[in-house]
Amino acid sequence: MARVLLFGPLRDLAGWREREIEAASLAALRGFLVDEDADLGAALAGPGVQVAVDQAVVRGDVGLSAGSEVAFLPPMSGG
Amino acid sequence: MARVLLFGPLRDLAGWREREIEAASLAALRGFLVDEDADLGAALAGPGVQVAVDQAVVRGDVGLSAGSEVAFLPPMSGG
Amino acid sequence: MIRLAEQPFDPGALLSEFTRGRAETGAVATFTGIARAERGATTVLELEAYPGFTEAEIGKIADQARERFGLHDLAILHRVGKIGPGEPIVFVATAAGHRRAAFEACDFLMDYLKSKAPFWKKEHGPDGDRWIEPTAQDHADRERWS
Amino acid sequence: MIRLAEQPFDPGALLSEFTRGRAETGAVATFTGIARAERGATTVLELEAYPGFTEAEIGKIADQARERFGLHDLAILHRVGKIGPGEPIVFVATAAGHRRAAFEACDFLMDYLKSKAPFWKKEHGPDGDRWIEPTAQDHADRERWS
Repeated sequence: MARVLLFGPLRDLAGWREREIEAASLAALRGFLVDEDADLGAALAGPGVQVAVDQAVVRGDVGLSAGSEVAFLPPMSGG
Repeated sequence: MARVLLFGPLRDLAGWREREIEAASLAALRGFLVDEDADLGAALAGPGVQVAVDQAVVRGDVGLSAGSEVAFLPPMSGG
Repeated sequence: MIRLAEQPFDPGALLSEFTRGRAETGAVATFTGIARAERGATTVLELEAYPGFTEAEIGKIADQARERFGLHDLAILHRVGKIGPGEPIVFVATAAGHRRAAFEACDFLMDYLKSKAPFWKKEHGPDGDRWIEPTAQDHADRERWS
Repeated sequence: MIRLAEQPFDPGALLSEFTRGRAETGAVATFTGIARAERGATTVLELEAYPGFTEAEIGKIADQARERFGLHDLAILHRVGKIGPGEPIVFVATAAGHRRAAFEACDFLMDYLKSKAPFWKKEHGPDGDRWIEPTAQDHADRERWS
């Protein structure tokens, strides 16, 4: 089970902020989310959205293990 | 009697900081001081030394009245 | 010190602590950003961070600032959550031998914090809520350092 | 607020007071100058002002800064007398709508205070006393604004 976190406008779009989702890889997780909510799935793949796994930004696909934390980070606004 | 104030290095050179001196004009005051202490007199006329009468910087000669405050201001160092 | 704060804070208390006991630091610059009321247009600002990640990302820029400007020390405190008009949002302090370095480092850190730091910002105004992005000015300010 | 202080002061207390109750000010910048120990080279700094005249001259530059940078407010506190290593010498705070104006005004005021304000400065060091003048850097900093 990965712990999935959404930030900023993604959270409002999805209607949730944090969920536990079973997925062996980031690609599998994206697939699960796009099947469930096409709008959210598109937004997660949108321009400027970064993904952090265990608080480190990753590119492309990576494997997930039990207890991985996956955060979708929309463009940052600064403080 | 004018109240005469010296600041910064002028004070160290003269050995005093404040005195009451009888003088009808700034020129008369300078004359009195140069007669008394030629080194001080020269320093008061030195480059960058400004004179304030009643806290306003003046140029050239001005008349002094009883209770005038005359300050000799060597080049300012900033804080 | 790099920290997120859920509650209002007093920038003066942070400056007192930051200046105390410095004998070789000639210069301390600070910046405090305050939520503007905009004459009623914005009632509440809401700032979201990613705890842990946000401090770590700010820490990377702080390390750049230390090196680039030869800082003796720095402190950054950033509010998160709901912030009312007049409340401080961010405090940055920089300590250096001389004032040019302290000023420039503080300016540099603020330009980063305002344009690129991992925060998401929402305004709750009289006409509803909206997410806000850095302004063109924020980006232009940030570009000065590259 | 433009004031000379005979006694040590806490810059944080001044900042607390300065930031309190601001709803339209987005930005407060401060600078605190601290007497450096210079690893024992300077034991005590002595600053002389001309009370009344010094505040009035600083006030003229403060008015320039208000106008030039559109400041909402400013505060300047300057120590006089004997100042030990680690003690604050000067505190400047500027309040503006946005940060660029607050930073630039603070920087401008410090350049004036360090190079041209009516103070006379003496160092009491291990090798005796000496009067000091602004450095070439101080003059160069000041020239940036003309």
